Amino acid sequence: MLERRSALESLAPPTGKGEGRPLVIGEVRGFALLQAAAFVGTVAALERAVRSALGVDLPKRIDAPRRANGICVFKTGPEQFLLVGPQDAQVASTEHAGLESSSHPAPLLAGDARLRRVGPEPVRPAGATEFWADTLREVVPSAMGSLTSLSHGRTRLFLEGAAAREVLSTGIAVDLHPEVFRCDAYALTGLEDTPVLLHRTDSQRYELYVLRTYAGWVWEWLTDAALPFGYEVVKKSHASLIVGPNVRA
Amino acid sequence: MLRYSLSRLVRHALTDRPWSRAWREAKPRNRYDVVIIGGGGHGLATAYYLAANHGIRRVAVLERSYLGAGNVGRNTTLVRSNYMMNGSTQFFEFSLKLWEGLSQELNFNVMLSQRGQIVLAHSPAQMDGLARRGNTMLLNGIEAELLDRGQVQHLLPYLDYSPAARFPIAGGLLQRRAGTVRHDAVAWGYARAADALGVDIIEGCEVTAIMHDSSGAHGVETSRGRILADRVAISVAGHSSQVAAMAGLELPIESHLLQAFVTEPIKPFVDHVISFGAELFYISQSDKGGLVFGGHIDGFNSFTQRGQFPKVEGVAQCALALIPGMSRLKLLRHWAGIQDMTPDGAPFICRTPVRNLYFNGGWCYQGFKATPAAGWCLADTIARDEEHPLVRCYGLGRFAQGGASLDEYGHGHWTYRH
Amino acid sequence: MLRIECPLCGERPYTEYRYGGDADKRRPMHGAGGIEAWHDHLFLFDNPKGPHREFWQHVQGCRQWLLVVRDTATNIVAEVALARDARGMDRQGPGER
Amino acid sequence: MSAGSHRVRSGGRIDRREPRAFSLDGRRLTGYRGDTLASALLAAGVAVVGRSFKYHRPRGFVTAGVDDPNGLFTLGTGGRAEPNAQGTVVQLTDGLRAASQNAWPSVRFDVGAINSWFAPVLQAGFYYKTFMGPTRRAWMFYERFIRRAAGLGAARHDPDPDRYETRHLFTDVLVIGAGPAGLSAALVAGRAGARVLLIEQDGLLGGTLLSDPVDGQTESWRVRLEAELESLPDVRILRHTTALGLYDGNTVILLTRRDHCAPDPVQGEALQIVTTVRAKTVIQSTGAIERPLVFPDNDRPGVMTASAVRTYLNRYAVACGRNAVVLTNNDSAYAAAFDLAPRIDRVTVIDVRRAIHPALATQAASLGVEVHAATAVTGVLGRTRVRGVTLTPIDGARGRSAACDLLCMSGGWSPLVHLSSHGGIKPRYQADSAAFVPGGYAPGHFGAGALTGRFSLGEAVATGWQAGVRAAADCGFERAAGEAPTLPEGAPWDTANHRIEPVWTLGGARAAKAAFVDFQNDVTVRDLEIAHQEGYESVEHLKRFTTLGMGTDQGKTSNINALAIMAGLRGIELAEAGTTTFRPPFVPARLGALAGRHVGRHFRPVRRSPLHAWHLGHGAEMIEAGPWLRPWYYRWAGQTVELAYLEEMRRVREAVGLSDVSTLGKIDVQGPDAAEFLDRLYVNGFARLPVGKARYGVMLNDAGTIFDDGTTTRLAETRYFMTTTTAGAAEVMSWLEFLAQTAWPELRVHVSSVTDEWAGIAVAGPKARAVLERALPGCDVSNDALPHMGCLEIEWDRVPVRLIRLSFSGELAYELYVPADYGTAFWEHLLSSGEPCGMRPYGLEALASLRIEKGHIAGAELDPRLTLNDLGLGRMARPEKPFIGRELAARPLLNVPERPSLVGIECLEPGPRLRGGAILFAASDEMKGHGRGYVTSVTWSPTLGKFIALGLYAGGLQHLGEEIVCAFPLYGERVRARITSPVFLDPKGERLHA
Repeated sequence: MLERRSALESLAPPTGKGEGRPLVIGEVRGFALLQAAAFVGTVAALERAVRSALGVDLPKRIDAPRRANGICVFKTGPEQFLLVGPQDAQVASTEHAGLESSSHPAPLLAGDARLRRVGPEPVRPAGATEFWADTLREVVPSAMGSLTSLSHGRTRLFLEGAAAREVLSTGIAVDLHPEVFRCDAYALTGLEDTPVLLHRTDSQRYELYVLRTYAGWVWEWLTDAALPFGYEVVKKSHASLIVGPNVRA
Repeated sequence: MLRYSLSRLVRHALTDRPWSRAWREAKPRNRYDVVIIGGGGHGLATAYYLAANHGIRRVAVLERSYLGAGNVGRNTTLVRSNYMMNGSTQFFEFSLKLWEGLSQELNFNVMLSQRGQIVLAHSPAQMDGLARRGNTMLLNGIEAELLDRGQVQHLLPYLDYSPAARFPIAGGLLQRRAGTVRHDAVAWGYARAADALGVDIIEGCEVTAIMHDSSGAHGVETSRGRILADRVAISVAGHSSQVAAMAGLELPIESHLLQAFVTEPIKPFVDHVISFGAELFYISQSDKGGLVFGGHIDGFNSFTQRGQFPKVEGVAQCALALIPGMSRLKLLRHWAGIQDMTPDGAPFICRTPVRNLYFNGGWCYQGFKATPAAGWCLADTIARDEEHPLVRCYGLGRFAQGGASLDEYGHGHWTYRH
Repeated sequence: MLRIECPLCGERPYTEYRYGGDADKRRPMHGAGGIEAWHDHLFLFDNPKGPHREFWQHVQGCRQWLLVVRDTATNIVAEVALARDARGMDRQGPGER
Repeated sequence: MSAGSHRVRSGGRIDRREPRAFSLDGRRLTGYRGDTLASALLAAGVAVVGRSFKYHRPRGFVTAGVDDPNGLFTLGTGGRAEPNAQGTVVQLTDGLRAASQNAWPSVRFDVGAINSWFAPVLQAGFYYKTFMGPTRRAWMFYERFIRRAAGLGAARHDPDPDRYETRHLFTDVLVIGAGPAGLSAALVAGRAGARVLLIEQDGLLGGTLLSDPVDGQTESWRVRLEAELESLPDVRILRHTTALGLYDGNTVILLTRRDHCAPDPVQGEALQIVTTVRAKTVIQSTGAIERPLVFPDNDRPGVMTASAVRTYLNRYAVACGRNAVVLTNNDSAYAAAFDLAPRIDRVTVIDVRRAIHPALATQAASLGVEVHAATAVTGVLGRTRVRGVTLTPIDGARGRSAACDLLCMSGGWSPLVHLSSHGGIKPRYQADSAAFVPGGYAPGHFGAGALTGRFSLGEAVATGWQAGVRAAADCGFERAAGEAPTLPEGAPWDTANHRIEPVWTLGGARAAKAAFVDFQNDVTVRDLEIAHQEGYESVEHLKRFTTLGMGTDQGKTSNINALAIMAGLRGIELAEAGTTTFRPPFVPARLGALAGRHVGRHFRPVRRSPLHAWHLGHGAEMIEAGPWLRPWYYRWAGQTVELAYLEEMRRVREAVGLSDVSTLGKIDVQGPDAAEFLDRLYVNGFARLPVGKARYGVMLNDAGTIFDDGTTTRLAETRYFMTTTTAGAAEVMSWLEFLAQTAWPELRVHVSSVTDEWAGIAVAGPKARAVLERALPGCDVSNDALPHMGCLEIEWDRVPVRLIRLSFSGELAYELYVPADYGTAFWEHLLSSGEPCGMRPYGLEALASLRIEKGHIAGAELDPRLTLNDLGLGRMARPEKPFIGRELAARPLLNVPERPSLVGIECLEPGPRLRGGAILFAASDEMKGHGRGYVTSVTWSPTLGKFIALGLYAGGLQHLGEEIVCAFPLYGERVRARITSPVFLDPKGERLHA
């Protein structure tokens, strides 16, 4: 199988374990992102579909995500949602195999078993490989809304430690006072001209979803901002992550 | 008019003899041949050329505030003629030629400093763009030189040529005759010279209505009473829409804010006018020693004359991207002017659908450098009731016909992108 | 600094938004209107010194286009709505301009 | 007091146990921790610290704060040298190196002082009246000398090693200024539970209280409040922090300064921090500054404001003289007189008022201070230092001289109305305190303390308390805050308006030439008179004509005096004259601080393709392309771009190459109405595009001119995959959203940017199919299965791949899109599969040149000044199908046949080359004017063996085959060329259909 590479691979080698540092910075890997959007009149239908397929509700406002069954849902537009869930590797293989056989009628192409023809209009268009995302695809017809995989399009960073808030305030024009931007709050905002989703996952821990092609720049920028506080880069291979303060893993 | 000269200056200094007013404090009369709304650089220049070129001396310039309160006293004082679109090339070169004799013409030192302007390019494509501009200039009799990176470095060794430069300098286009002019002196010089020819300059006189009917414009109502006029000209860039609306006209103009900046005075530091190419940014040093610079408009319609701080930061960042050594210098003041923006970045000097009503506006970033030519051409247009050949391209109706042929930088039809 | 309250994301500095210009003139129906209608829509501006209806897009947030009523003399924002919901903020009824 | 030292033995807020060694112009001096550079110099007896701007008159410190016009120094050396640093605000640090400015060879003996001989000629506006001859370019000659003479400090071009930071803060209540009013306000708001941000320009809290004796009665109050404020959890205090300006949306910009050279940039420490504060409410307790009086030779070193002298005495333990005259028109200066009296030899008060309050007289008598009422100082003796004054009774009797070595003056107090003025509120003249005060406050703003034109301590505390209560309540905090802290009984001079009797000039017209109004810019009363004579009398004209208030101090001490003097000349009330507009920043702010960390590589964000690291590791020379960094060329093909791109092109034409096209904008268009949406958007139709097919499309803007182009593929009935140009991607995305959300909300369509999701790789060349057959064995990529403009969605090794056959180069070519994380691995997979075919990567230069050979338009031709017809694409539009821009594209001047339109140009000469930006003429034309067109894109064509170009030419292909001239007068070149079809290569498209 082809190797997945992070946008930060060449930029962010881990430097330590980060214990006791005022600031730990790193990248969260091993998650999948799916954008689900309804049309003006089909939000309720999409909500039902998401609930039936994944057992999670859609948030009503852009303030705190909803989560269940390992899926975390952010609202990102009036009828648009971002679903964060695990990557395939973390899903039981039997389940996955079961799904493959039942929902991928497209014939394998001759020659190489690794090659499979998909599209133009089979159940599963290319672009997502996640089991849970496929589950959703089956119940969201195009008249109800659209699904777009963004698993590769966002890089997920975290900052953790006493200095995290101060570092973020150098680039983010959102009030991060702990009473205002409470645990599990998130905001769609800008970090120095680049759009980000900022999520406070714990009292001193923040995650940033940044556009992949800007991730390197954001990384350089954040670590530069962190310089006066001292920081360590740590490696989190995959996300234990869909956790929030109220559902600690 | 009392002639200014060194000997006069010395005589006054030695004898304490009082100077006379630079222009009279005129009271509005009932009727004029021409009333010009707006006592900025353009309005005053128009009045001067009406009197000087056409012998039309029964002219009033009406200024709501103090003379030169608008953009003539708020700009970054640059003059140049590096235009490439057919029409603008000729017009702005004509203006630069007028600048070159203006101090003598007005007997007022406007301090034209032809120190040269370098427009920088940061990519091969931008170099091609500068080449087209420079070639066009040369083919129209305007000097221009295309510089490669090494030549720019030789001329301006203090720019950022380091590997850390985010947008490395590829080269530049030099116009040696471009430079700066002391902005306030332009308003005062034209006012004094026009006044000497009999023009009434009336400050503190706000126009509240333009008297007009189907036969055309007949005068104005003002805060100081009704003034009749055979011809009325609007020259109020920044507030063009408001004044034109008094004659029932809707214009292809939106008002935007442009900020300008000056540092503390320092000894000579930048000897040219330099324009960054990665973003809109331009800088020169005033004779007093302050570095004067500016950038893009704030970006949304505004009449507040108060700039937004992110633009201040952005402009400071451009300054340092261009000249890293400016980091230690201190910003002394920043201010803003209201600027007419148009769908092609080019101005209007023309008759209007209302007879005997003439319009000058829509200057975007280039009103100051156009001052002499705008005054000259508007005066001519008023006097002959027909557009001067140099401004035939600057009509109000051009967007219904085609448009875009004056768009110097290809920004498209959005006023706020020019 | 000008701040605009996004109906979905809350108050943010204007730098998170993209300005979309005058929203006063109703856009002619797609495929309808001739040169004159489109010319007036695209090239003529009321350009008021006062309340101005204008578009802004929250590009660094929810990417929604907003219809904002802002006083150009004071920069005070009186109203903000999602542009698609903004019919009630129309100064004129449909098709009058 | 030791010899040569003006330091008082005890008292002050300096720490005598911590000496600080510093130098001025190489002279080694010592001060103490807690000193400013100014107080340390005064303590050392340094009187002359600078030379004035125009006349080079010797000058000393006038004030003890940010308003000082004279004491400017260059601090530090090399890259950390800072010109024009204000000695009164520079904290003394060990090893500080200061140099005086604008003087040669030294400030004590300055050759430039010769200017003062010509002072009468160098009057206001003299340069407008002369330097106009003998030639038209005469000014260019004189200007050199003027420029060298002007300017204050000299700046260096070296990069700045220091680091700066910017940040955002939010608060309920922002209190600006921690004097008695600000401390009270912050305390009550903090007690009420509000989030409070208290900022203070000084390193210590207390404002004017810091100028009281440290053993005085106010000190315990100050200390108690500071302690309680520190204890409140939601009160944040920023010291050394100045409010630079007030902006829209209750935004206040703060500048926090650290000591010169102290922070270590390598450790990431910032020298200065700019903070953007969003405050729900703002309490302006900015205080007031003391005005000098205007009288002949009032600029001599040793003439200082009374409050400054008191500050130097009580705070810094420096006695600025032994024999002081205190000149005043109000009560406040008595504070200085009374504090000085016990510490120096002699104090005399010269009060211009006729009546002196008995309490003052009594205290003066008890302290042995002589008071002369109804008397003025009308002259100063001494040049580099005050030696005496001329005292003249107000009623006109003859004057007499009196010896002194210090003259303290007080012309009253000017509230610092800057912040409210920044918000557009004009100051209002309050006659009874002879002060301009804020003309009002914006909603959520409150004034307190001396800013309100009420100067007593009691009122400061009361108004501060009140403002704090109201501000907290505005934010929803109404918790009872206890009692207002009470202050000790006020001193007799501590009155609300100081019983001021304003007087704007002393000494009469006779001596106006040396009565300075603006010290830094050398503006005298005489200059104001000239301005008045010539009619430059409105406040703005006055400022601009005389340069009054335009110095680094921005006229803090001079504006009101000048306005009052001008009002007097004009015979109008000061209230009627008004003030000039106060502009931010309140104090000069380093550009470095304003730029923050956006310098060097961090100037603007960088966008990197998923393949970026691979390119760097494999010899790519990168080039900036908007925000992106893209491979320009690869070193495998040559060491310079000129060599490499040709080699890369050859590889594509003869074998196969691959190139990173990840930067293209990619948009996922989905929904039942996606087809209709695209049909409206593009000039050409997309509704009937079959599933599995791609089509090239062009978009116009509303004005009917070119907007963007790209290829859009139909993946399903209701789903399209759109690509845009790299440069236009963001704009197109916003435009699509605009249309979907505002113009056509009835369409059920979603657009989402997937630019970041997919890596894009182009494989081009005659052997491209062979490469794919090897890379994707089993995938049928034959002409039948995947014809030109066909699309396959496949999975390779469980990685989804979008395989679209399309060609920018004109060769048989494919674009492959894979999820970005897989981009590098898939690129490597392709490369290794292509190795036997000789496949190598090619960069942007080759990409751009290949497309020129094929006549494909790109950046230089995608110009909103051009139309569809101009680019020869008119046939793409079907007039019966409405599309964006259709109506205005029909405007008459956009459709005249002689418009310049796209042509190919081939060079007819063997030696010279074609160049981008050349102007085109017909062979018979005179070479002048704007020509018939211009060259947009040029390349050497290795295929054709000559220079070829694309360009716009009047009449376009009507002139096919005609000879033209490409003029490039910048290099003195005229090159013969011929108009050809823009498609130089394979016009029938046999290669790409191969």
